[in-house]
Amino acid sequence: MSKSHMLALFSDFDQASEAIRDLKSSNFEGFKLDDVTLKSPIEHPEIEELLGKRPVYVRIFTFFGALFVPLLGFLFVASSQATFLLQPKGGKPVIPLPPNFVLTYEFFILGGVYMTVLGFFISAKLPMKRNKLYNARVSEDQIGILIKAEDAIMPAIKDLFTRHNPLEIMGGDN
Amino acid sequence: MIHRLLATLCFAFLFGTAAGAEPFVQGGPIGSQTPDGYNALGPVVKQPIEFPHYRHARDMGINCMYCHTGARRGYVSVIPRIDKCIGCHQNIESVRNKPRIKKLFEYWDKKQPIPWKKVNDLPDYVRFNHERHIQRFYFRQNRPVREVCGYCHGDVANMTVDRRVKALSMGWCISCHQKDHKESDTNMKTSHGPGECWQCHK
Amino acid sequence: MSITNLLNNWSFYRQKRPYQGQYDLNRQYSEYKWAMALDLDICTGCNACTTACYAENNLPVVGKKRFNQGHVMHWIRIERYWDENMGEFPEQGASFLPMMCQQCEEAPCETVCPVGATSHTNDGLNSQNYHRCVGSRYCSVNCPYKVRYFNFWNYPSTAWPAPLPDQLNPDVTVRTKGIMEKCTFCVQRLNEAKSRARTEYRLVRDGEVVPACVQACPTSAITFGNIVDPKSKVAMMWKNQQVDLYKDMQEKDNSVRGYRILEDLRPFPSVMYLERVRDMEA
Amino acid sequence: MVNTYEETEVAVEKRFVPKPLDINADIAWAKINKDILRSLERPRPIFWVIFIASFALFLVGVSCEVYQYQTGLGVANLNNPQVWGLYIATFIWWIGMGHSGTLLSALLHIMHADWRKPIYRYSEAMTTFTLLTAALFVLVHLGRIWQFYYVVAYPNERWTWPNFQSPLVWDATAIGTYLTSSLLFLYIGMIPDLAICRDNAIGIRKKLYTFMSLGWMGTDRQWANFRVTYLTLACFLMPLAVSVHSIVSTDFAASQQPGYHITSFPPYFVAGAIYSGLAVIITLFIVLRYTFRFEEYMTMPILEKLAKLTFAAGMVWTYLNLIEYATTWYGNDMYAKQALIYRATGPFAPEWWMMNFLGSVLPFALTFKRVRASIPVMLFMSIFINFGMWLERWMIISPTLAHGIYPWTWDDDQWPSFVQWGIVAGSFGWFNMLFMLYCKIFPSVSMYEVKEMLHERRFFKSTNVATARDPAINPDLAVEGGLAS
Repeated sequence: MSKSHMLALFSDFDQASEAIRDLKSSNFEGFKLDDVTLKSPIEHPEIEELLGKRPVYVRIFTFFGALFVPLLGFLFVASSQATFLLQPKGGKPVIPLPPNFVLTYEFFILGGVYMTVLGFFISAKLPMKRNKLYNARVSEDQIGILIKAEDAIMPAIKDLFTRHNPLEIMGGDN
Repeated sequence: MIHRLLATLCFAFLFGTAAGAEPFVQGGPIGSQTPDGYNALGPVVKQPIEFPHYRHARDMGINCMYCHTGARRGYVSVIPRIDKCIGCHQNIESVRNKPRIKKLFEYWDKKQPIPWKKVNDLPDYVRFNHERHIQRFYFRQNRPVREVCGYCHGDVANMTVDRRVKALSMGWCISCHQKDHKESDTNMKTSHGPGECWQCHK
Repeated sequence: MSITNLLNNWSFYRQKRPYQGQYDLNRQYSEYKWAMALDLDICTGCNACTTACYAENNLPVVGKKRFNQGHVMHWIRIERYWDENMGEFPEQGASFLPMMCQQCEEAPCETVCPVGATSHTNDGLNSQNYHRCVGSRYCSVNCPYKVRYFNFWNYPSTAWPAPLPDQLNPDVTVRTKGIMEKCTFCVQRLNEAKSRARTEYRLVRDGEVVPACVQACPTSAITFGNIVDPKSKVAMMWKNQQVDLYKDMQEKDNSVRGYRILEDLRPFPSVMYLERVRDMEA
Repeated sequence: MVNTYEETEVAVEKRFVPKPLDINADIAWAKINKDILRSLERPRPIFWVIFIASFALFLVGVSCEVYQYQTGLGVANLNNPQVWGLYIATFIWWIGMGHSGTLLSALLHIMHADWRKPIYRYSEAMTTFTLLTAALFVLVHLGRIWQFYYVVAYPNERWTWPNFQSPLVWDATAIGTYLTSSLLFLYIGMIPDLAICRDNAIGIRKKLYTFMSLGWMGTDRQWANFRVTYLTLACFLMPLAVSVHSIVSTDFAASQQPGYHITSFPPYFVAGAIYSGLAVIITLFIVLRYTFRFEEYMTMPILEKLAKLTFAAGMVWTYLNLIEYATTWYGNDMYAKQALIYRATGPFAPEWWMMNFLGSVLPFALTFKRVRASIPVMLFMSIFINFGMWLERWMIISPTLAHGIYPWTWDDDQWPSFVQWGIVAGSFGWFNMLFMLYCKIFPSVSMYEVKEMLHERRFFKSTNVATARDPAINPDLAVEGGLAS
């Protein structure tokens, strides 16, 4: 049983969400809701009601970045102060806490930001190769629904999409 | 996969920097040399006379400070004057006809100093105090002279023309200054070298 | 490993220095604390100290134009003040104040240097490391005495024409453009004396070593020495004048003349000045 | 009764000043793409005028810097008490300007203020480039620029580290953090737009955008991650921006110099930063609006909101300024009081009073709607305010250094030489050049967010507009409606 992809383009979000709702209620065999991807020019958080919540792991990275990087940063600053020979400065101890806390704070932001971005790339799987079923209109004003399903049910899905007046249907022929 | 690797690398870098905040120290085995004359040990210096250190220090067992007299009493260890060489060599007839000795006597006859070149040359803003090191490690701790001098100058007793063998970089100096050394062979008290800028930098 | 080093010696690294009585022979922390006492009553403002400093420390002579621009490099300068309401010129009442780096114990310049070019030595000197300096000039901003001098020009190329480089002191670096410099209490002399004394298993004797300005002063207005040694001349002067290294705004008898400049900012300078005595009724 | 959108518009237009049109809700999304992508291709000719003028200025700055590098800092006519001069003053000015980009972008994003959407992109770019410019000044003012890496903390063979106690090192850390973070913030927010550019570009630009958009396809998973990331970054950048300028202010507040050693400096600097930054956002708003034909996106209501925000920031700054004077005046610090009197009455008095006028009095003009509605007036206002804020930084640096604690070192007659002025001018060239290049290469108006804004407004209109526009609920409308009928 081989699987293939199909992309249907709709002129607006309401049409697309109707199509997805239809798809959801028609219970095809060998087809999971996870295989439906919405491609849109802007963000549509309301799609989560239909497709279910998709896991976002970015915050975990942020948490660990914001927790451990400042700790390591403090250790880094303090240990390098301790190795920089014995350099007493104008009435301050070799490891003074207020400046180190200032630097720790900067490390906190640094860790938070960097790990968030790293988490974003990992979690959103960027950079990725665009698959062939991508239409530039998706970045303009149209909504695409990309589904992955078994070849056997592909015509039925195509019929379903056709009922919702798509602008174009790509793929799903083989 | 590549993402996971990236994340690991980031953590490893941060932790590595924090944990091992100790810089690297240059230096390597004695005698290795690259074709261009440079390697980790410093350049090969072409001297007017290829002075055979091995003959004097190893074969004859002459103390370094017999010629480098400044080492125990001042900042500079001193390269000996030509009369020091002649003082011995005019009485050693057996090597009188060797080419290097002939060269030496040519300088002597012309009344010219030998234009030795500096091998262990520090930047102008650094002053290495030979006296303190010799006094402490040679006179107080009674270590063998080849060990004391050789710590920085390498195994000169096995060289012909001297070559720089240690990095002589600031980090290399400090790596030793931060270790605890015994104050003398009888006293068990230890202390480490000074860490102030003005001890070496002028 | 630096982290083990950090954890093992944590309390040592957290120790604020200088602490009360750090320079005390019994505490065995440091054998030397160089200090000065400068009697303004003896000072005649003859500028010999400045000249000696120029010769000893390779200071460039900048010329009139650059002096007016404020680019002068005198490590020790003679400040001249006129008394108010003291009449016309000859009777105007000039007083002089030789000003050099005060080698503060809690030096404001040290904490702000981004690269750590200036820091404290165990002898209580405020060290300035020329080749570490990047020239941010923050130390000069933070110095209340403004005794740090910045090399605004590339003096080595102009200040010493052809035969003059031969008279430069080889023990002192010739500073290039873009770095900060200041009085060092002639540290090259101090280091040599200390090394010599150490070889002979003793401490530096009082008067054995003095900076160039002290040596050149024709009236002996400046006294220099090690105040860790209670018998040294300078320590006795500090004691007699009731000036304590670790105190600011100390209570004193009316008869003493000793004070330190800008003591209330709490930099704890190592130079004590003795007030000038004026016959006000005359 | 008035309860439709169009009729309200008519009613408002009859007022004293015509109500300017906001972004048209019916603008087609494809047109947004077209309009903004057009800005990457063929801006108005003035673009080239600005670009070439900036480049010329930049060359002036470079030649001054080369001269100074060769000769020493003496040519800048800095001297012993006057060690910092215009370099540090302009450094603070540039670095302060950056903060408003972050404020506008991050804070307003957190607070869901949708009017930020057409203008936040270029503000963020402004932040990035002002930080780059500011970082240049740090280097320029160093005596030994070629040794600047001594300030960087990295394991090296000298076994030396920077002095972490120094506020300058905190500066370096904070600016480094801010620069990289705001660059990432800018880039992450730009990815969907880069995908649009990729889909429409050809040639070498296509390669660039393809590389930079990282294969963005606008899938729901990507969008979900994107939303979380962008919000998280915004949350980190807000406190960062505040911390950066506070740390810059500790360069002064942590020193002993009277006139620098003031506890209220951190909030004062932050307020001044936001103030001057908003003014420069207005300037760039007007320039971009004309140069790249963004009239439909950078609309007058947005300018008006910016002007109001500027006024608010200006008042905060004025208050903190007055508080600084008051605490200095009533405090017992003799030196600081003397320094304040010197600033107000000494040789720097004209600049000082001009600074107070431009910074505190001039913004009151912004309370007039007629001022806010006029583009040329706003252009001049924003430039004058920024000039006032630049004077403020100079007045912090120079008079204070000229009048320290120790009277013997007082120095009144220091005036920056042409080298200093040339480098300051060069920094403008450098910034404008980079900024104009950015706007030519990358979309300076966020396409996807404008679409989002329209989407939300359309949604709002279809559901809530009836109640929002109901005169029974909104009394303002009732009055205007009465006028209309």
